[in-house]
Amino acid sequence: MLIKVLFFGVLAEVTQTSIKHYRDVRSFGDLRLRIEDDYPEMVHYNYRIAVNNEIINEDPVLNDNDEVAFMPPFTGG
Amino acid sequence: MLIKVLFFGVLAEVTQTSIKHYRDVRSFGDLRLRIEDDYPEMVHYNYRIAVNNEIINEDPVLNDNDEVAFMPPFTGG
Amino acid sequence: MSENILINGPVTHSKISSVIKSISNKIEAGGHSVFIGQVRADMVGRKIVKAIEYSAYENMVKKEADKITKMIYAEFNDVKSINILHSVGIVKVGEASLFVLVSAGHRSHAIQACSKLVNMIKEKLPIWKKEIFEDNTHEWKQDSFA
Amino acid sequence: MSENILINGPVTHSKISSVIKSISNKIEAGGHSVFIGQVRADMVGRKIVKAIEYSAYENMVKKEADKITKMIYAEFNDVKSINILHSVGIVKVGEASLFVLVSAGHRSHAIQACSKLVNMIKEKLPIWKKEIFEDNTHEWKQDSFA
Repeated sequence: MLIKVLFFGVLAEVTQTSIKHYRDVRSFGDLRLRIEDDYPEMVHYNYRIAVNNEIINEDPVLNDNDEVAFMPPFTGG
Repeated sequence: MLIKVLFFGVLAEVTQTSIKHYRDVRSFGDLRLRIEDDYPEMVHYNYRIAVNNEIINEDPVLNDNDEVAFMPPFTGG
Repeated sequence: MSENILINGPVTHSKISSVIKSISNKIEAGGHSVFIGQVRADMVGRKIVKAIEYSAYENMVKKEADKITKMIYAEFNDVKSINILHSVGIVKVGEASLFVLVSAGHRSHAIQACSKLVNMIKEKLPIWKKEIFEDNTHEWKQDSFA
Repeated sequence: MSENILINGPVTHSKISSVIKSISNKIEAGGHSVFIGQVRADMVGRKIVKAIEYSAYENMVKKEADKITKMIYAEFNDVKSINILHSVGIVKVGEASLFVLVSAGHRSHAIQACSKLVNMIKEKLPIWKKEIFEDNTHEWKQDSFA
């Protein structure tokens, strides 16, 4: 699967990027491991996942071309 | 005692006046009787009394030159 | 707060704007809660309200407004400033008759204090409204004492 | 509400004024409750905040804002209209980053609905703030999940 990954808030600073594409992703677990491999600091942060703009509380089932967002706690207002 | 009487809201309409002076007032009870004599409709209305800008919940003790306000329920805002 | 809160006629947009412009000077404030009361095109029986005429016991309004703002400052020590404007005289449908602004360090205090203040204004200020209908008859609002 | 609530830079006084001007068209509304969130000159340790930089997941903000406004309309059937503006990008101390206006038939509904909406905006909208200090260092606000 091709997965578009978005990083927000402090995570965009940790990864030094806000958008990154991962190819041949097998599952969300696989995606997370590859991200943590690329950015080991990620494990220290608290975040939620949204897939295609919807928050998913368990490990999501991914489909080709999904957009997966890594979101620290919201601090708007 | 000389007492300055103010009528507000619907009471100013009932009495057709907003300020009236009463001379030789002996007590609040005396004042009220004289007002009800002048404006018999007053007895049908619900009101509170303020003496010199302070609400008084019992029959007030009046002094010469006091300002006594007859106030229907407040409906500001 | 020693200035008079009563103004003749409606609380206009330009008055509201000029008060709201002043909030940027309050750099220690994080939240501003505003309430605007407006004359509604109410139906009373078969009649439609076209305006409200407000009258007030002006000296007592000043005294009571002073008391209630002091109570709010005492209860909410995070509140930085309070502004109140209330109309006397004619206010037409769609025009504002009440403007309240409470600025505080934190949002929850601004919101709670403003809500409480609006209720106290309605309960404590000696102000009366007369509804004027489209056929030019009128009726005094007859709320009972709280 | 299909329009975007996000605007670049501060929510200016002229934007606020133009929204507030529109309330007089709502003749069935009796109360308008407004909340304005402003950047505060906070001390964080020994540093003083001079600005906040907001970033947002824009598509999701639209979707979530739509959901929460629908929830407010469903819970408060007296609410007539809702306006929300939120900054992205740099907002300096004393400038506003959030504007919320809820108009309702009656004051208590306007006030309750606005208060609830402000809380939902903070909880539900994917927006992040970075505090920028006077020495140009910065720090991400680290609230935890509600």
